[in-house]
Amino acid sequence: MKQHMDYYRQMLRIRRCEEQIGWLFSRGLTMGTAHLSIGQEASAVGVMAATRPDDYAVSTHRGHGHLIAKGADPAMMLAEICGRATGFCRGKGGSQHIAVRELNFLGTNGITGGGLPVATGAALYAKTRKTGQVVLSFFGDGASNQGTFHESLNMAAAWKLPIVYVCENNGYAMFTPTCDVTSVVDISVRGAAYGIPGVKVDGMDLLAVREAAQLAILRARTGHGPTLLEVKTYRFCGHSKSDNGTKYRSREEIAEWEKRDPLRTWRARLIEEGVSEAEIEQLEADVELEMAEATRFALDSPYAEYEALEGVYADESARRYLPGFFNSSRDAAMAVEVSA
Amino acid sequence: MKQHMDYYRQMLRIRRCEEQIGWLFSRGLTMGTAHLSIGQEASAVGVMAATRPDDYAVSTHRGHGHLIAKGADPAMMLAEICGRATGFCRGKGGSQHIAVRELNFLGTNGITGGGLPVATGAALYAKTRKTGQVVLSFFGDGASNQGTFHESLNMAAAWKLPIVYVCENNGYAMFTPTCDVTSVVDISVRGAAYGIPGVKVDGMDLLAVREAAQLAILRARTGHGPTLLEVKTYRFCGHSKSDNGTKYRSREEIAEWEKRDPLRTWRARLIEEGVSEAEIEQLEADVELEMAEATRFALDSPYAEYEALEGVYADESARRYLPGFFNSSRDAAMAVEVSA
Amino acid sequence: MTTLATYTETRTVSYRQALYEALREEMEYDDSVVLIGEDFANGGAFGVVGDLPDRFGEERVIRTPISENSYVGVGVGAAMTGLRPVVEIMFMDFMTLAMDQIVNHAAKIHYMYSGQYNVPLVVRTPAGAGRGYGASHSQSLESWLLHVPGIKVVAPSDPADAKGLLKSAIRDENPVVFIENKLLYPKEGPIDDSQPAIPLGSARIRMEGEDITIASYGRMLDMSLEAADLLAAEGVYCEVIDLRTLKPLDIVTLTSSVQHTGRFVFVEEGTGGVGAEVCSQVMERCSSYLKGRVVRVAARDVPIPSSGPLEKRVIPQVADIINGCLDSLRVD
Amino acid sequence: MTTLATYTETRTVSYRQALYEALREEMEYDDSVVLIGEDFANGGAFGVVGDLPDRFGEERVIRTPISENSYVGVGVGAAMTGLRPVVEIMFMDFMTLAMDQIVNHAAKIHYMYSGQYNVPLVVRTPAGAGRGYGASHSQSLESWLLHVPGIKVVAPSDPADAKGLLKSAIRDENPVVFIENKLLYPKEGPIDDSQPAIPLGSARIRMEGEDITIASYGRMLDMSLEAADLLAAEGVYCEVIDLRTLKPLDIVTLTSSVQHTGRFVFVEEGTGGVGAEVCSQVMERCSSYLKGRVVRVAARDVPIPSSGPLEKRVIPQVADIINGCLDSLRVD
Ligand SMILES: Cc1ncc(C[n+]2csc(CCOP(=O)(O)OP(=O)(O)O)c2C)c(N)n1
Ligand SMILES: Cc1ncc(C[n+]2csc(CCOP(=O)(O)OP(=O)(O)O)c2C)c(N)n1
Ligand SMILES: [Mg+2]
Ligand SMILES: [Mg+2]
Repeated sequence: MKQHMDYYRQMLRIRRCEEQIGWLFSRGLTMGTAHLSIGQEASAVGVMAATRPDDYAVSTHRGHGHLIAKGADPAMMLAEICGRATGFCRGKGGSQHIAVRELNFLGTNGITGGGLPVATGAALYAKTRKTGQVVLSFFGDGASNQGTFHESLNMAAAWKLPIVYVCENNGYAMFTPTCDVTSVVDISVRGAAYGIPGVKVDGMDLLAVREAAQLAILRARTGHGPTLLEVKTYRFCGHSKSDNGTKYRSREEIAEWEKRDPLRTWRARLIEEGVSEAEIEQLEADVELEMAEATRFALDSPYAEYEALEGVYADESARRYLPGFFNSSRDAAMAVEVSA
Repeated sequence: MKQHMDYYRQMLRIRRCEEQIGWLFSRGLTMGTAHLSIGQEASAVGVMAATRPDDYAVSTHRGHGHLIAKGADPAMMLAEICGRATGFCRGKGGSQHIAVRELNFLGTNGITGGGLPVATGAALYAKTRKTGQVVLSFFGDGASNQGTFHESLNMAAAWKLPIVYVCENNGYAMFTPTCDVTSVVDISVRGAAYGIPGVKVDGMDLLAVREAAQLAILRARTGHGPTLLEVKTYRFCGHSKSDNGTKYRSREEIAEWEKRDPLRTWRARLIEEGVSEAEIEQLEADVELEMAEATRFALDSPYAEYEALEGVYADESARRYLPGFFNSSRDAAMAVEVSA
Repeated sequence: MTTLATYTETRTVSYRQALYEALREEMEYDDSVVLIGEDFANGGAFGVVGDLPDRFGEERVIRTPISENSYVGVGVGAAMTGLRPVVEIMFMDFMTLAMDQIVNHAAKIHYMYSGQYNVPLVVRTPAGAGRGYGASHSQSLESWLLHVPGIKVVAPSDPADAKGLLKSAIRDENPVVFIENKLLYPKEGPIDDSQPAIPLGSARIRMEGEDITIASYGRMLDMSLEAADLLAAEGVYCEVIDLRTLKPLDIVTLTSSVQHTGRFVFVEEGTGGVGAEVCSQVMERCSSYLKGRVVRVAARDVPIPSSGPLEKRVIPQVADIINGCLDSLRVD
Repeated sequence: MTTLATYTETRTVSYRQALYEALREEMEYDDSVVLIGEDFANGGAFGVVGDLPDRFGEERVIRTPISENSYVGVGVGAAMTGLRPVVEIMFMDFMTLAMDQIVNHAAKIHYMYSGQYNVPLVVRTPAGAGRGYGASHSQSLESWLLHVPGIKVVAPSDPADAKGLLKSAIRDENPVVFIENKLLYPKEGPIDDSQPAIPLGSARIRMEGEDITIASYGRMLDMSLEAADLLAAEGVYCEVIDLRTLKPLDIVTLTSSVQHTGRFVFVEEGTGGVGAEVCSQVMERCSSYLKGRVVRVAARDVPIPSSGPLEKRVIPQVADIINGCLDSLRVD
């Protein structure tokens, strides 16, 4: 029960946080644009529910939900989106470029399909170093037409890497219905091209998502290689803040999906499971407050400014730079000395 | 029978011509390297036997067979490979960059996987302009791991383009066994990822290749879209002239495949079909002579030299350059005048 | 298909509208002109294609999946065989994905196949910062293209040039990368419909002056003019040249100006690579006329941050241009 | 694993062998160093990796499918999480396919994620013409990389530098593109095993002289030295500088030489983009010392033809360097 309440809290935190982003955007307080995942919360929360905290995640342009589900502080996320010095990347990143190192969150990513190779590389690390970690590589149906999808899945399958490719299929890539430019209806069938399981799951059903993710992660963690997990979902909002999402989708279609709003469904389920309305309302009030405070934190934070030109290159002093450079046996001896 | 003799002639022309290339290379008379297709002749000839002369072809780094099967003059091809002014591209191209416009041969291509998008574009042209042409896009098993494979097949399938993707699977990409870095054994299964037929055929059997190609081309020509045709074949030679092909393949494996040499098999078949040994020997002597003469032509030809810096940009005078530039209706009126 | 409105001789249109008109008119004029790109529904990401999808149908306005390298390659193949594709890359940053088809295919095919094929392809793409999109959506990568033999590069700074140059680019027999600037889309300006073609490769003197030659293009052109105005108020008169085409470069216009002024400042939104080439060419030809150092005003060599106050320190501002001009006046 | 042979103080090894030794020693020194690339069996396309696949096994020498963009991206992800990948792109021409992962990922990650991740990645790639491979296998595209904030670019011209710089590149915390030149692989030269590290970013004066400063790198360095020898016989003494690292540029060594000689010639195998940047920086800093025009000797702006006699007219030859030097001596 506590777990189920927690899932509700997580989904609600994503929803409310993104509503704050919408509000901030409409006031001109965000930097750049922002891509909300309203409607897709059960995917982020369901998948993350199946992971270990040290598992890696690589996200997309639509990554706020993944960030929050992985444990990122919404206040620092909002600060980042508003370009403030207290943001995860001190305002250098912006919505599409947020990483959180202590959560092993390797970044939202502005290049459609750009994250898949990076995620695959993290999985290569985990396998080579036998760390037991699994990588979650999120991407959209649109990204599944990018060459990187093909190249990455092929490598991960050939090398049996510990990774789950999570395709959040919301039916549209920007303004383009997936079916218009994609040769298959279910992205999951593409698993066959790599000899890996392709699994399709209802993305409005959190438990179904979690279960499918658990299986895929188990497979990955036990050395059986990647899975292509397709989560069928829908964004209730527009593609980005400059689109209201109604020019290329009918209101009926949107309404039809909204009936299956994962938050509403889950709330009803909690009531059925015996949680009191009061408890839920309390949780909702808590989340409301949290997000109001997160927004205030972001808006009260200063802008970074002078560090604009700093930090292009990593500081070399961090690395041991040894003399006697040419002969590695000598180097090795010195390395021992240094560390002794 | 005449047709069957002709297939033999074509395969033999490819084989003998490439042997000439090998000889020229060993004497330092070619430019750059060259990738021979010895062993793969039934693929080139079998596929081309199913085409119309005006169909387009796009080839790879291993394209001499495709060129000859499509009707290219071996003499001009050898001249090109030797960097002479009488070559198809006046020595500018070299083995990996040979196009023959009058044959609708859109080029051999030095970028693994680089030809697939170009071929797909030609198919877009054929479809848009309803020309009835089909495009043959050749590539190797190694290329099937490139992003362009995925992107191109997806587009062609979504747009139902008249194109056949011919994967010549010779079991190796350079020094790497296909199975080591490719997640599936049969490339043809990847058709499923695009909702198109994936067909596998024995590339040592010319008639089987022709038949499979015929079906795929029919499908393309009648508006049913692309096919992924996998031709299982083998190169008896090394990857390129700087490789003898035995360091990463066992001699037994090579010998096993050589037993199925398409030329030997086909010759035996002709005899079975009642062609006399004398007739065949005559044909063989003809081909021998043709290639000797082609080689002589190449070696007797001058090098291009002064045109090195010419021809970077297409000559603008070729295009109508109209005044009254801004208003297209005015332009259109003038265009009529001009053409009248 | 409805006919185009009859234009009065001079109209005021936006940069976006000018591009739209060029596309529309060329598509009406020549039915081998087709558009290829992502998300053309809804008017396209920056609204340039407007109603062209409805007007010309899906045979002429071809919506692609997100596959930049291959759909540029589709443009190449279609151009070789008989279409005149105008391919759109939604942000110039994504051109990184398509460099193989642009550089190893589009640019080389005419030469490498010894003139057998032309590649009349236009790749349109919006570049530039200023909207807080961050490092992957704000770059100006055109300097790379100057070192790619076989392509042409165009970057208009106002509506009239946008229209005239896009039409020329579409009619060109060679691959052209046509760079639009995101912040310029709403910019308005006069268009004279009786104006003749704007040939690729011709720069334009936008302001005359005798003290310093400033050359620029794209969004930085207006900022250069602004700087020139401010300097004029202080008695320093700049000649401001809009390159318009980056490749081929109109070096004649540049050198004759520099021979007159003796000083040269180049302003660009990228990290200095276009300036490096232009300044080198100027110095190779005008070394004896130069009275001071040649100056590049460019973005700092830093990825482009999202936050506005940070971005401002990376991308050139009017003050930087003025400083650059003062620098060029300095005697060592 | 057998230990390395005990070296005498100075040995003669090839450029290829030097690279091999750098890889091997770094792999022995630090087990997070891994190789990623195509066709490492058979010693690799140019024989550099030799027996490393057998020596270190497939966990450390990772053979990839032909998927340039994504396997470079795999290197990026592995570098972020804890490996130190050395990724090979078989020909620099194929870097066009991997520009997104190099430019939008490797180069930006440290800055854009505000220092949370380092990307200690090396991308090794052979560049250059001279073998008749034609337009898609002969390019020198390094000029693009000079305008990519966040990466370093190295291009050694002899075995000692190849070894010392590759080791430094592998130990660097930043992404480094390491450019080898195809024709240099068999080149022999002395290596002094007691030599200290060669830090990235330091040029080297290879010949002293007072009349002209010639700067170059890679294969053109030897040709520059040859030209300098021929000029010396005529009484013109050149100072020849090997850049070794193109980014960061050792501008101090360049400017102090130019302040001494007053003349500058830059020689490169590409179409002039590296020279554009270097010459611009030199002129920005030394305009008052320059006694003549600054000269770029570079490939003609033409795709590289396959045929030898054609290629020679496109790629700089010793005679072109001499002409460039004479040009720089000319007084306008
Ligand atoms: C390489 C690249 N091409 C295009 C874009 C522009 N773009 C941003 S998001 C998007 C649609 C992505 O669709 P999908 O992968 O389905 O994800 P969704 O937005 O539906 O979550 C596009 C085309 C981009 N950011 N990167
Ligand atoms: C983009 C690119 N990567 C690598 C190479 C080097 N290369 C040339 S051919 C080849 C192997 C291609 O294998 P496959 O597609 O199976 O064709 P095959 O050689 O077997 O005919 C490789 C790796 C290249 N030419 N282009
Ligand atoms: Mg989507
Ligand atoms: Mg093969």
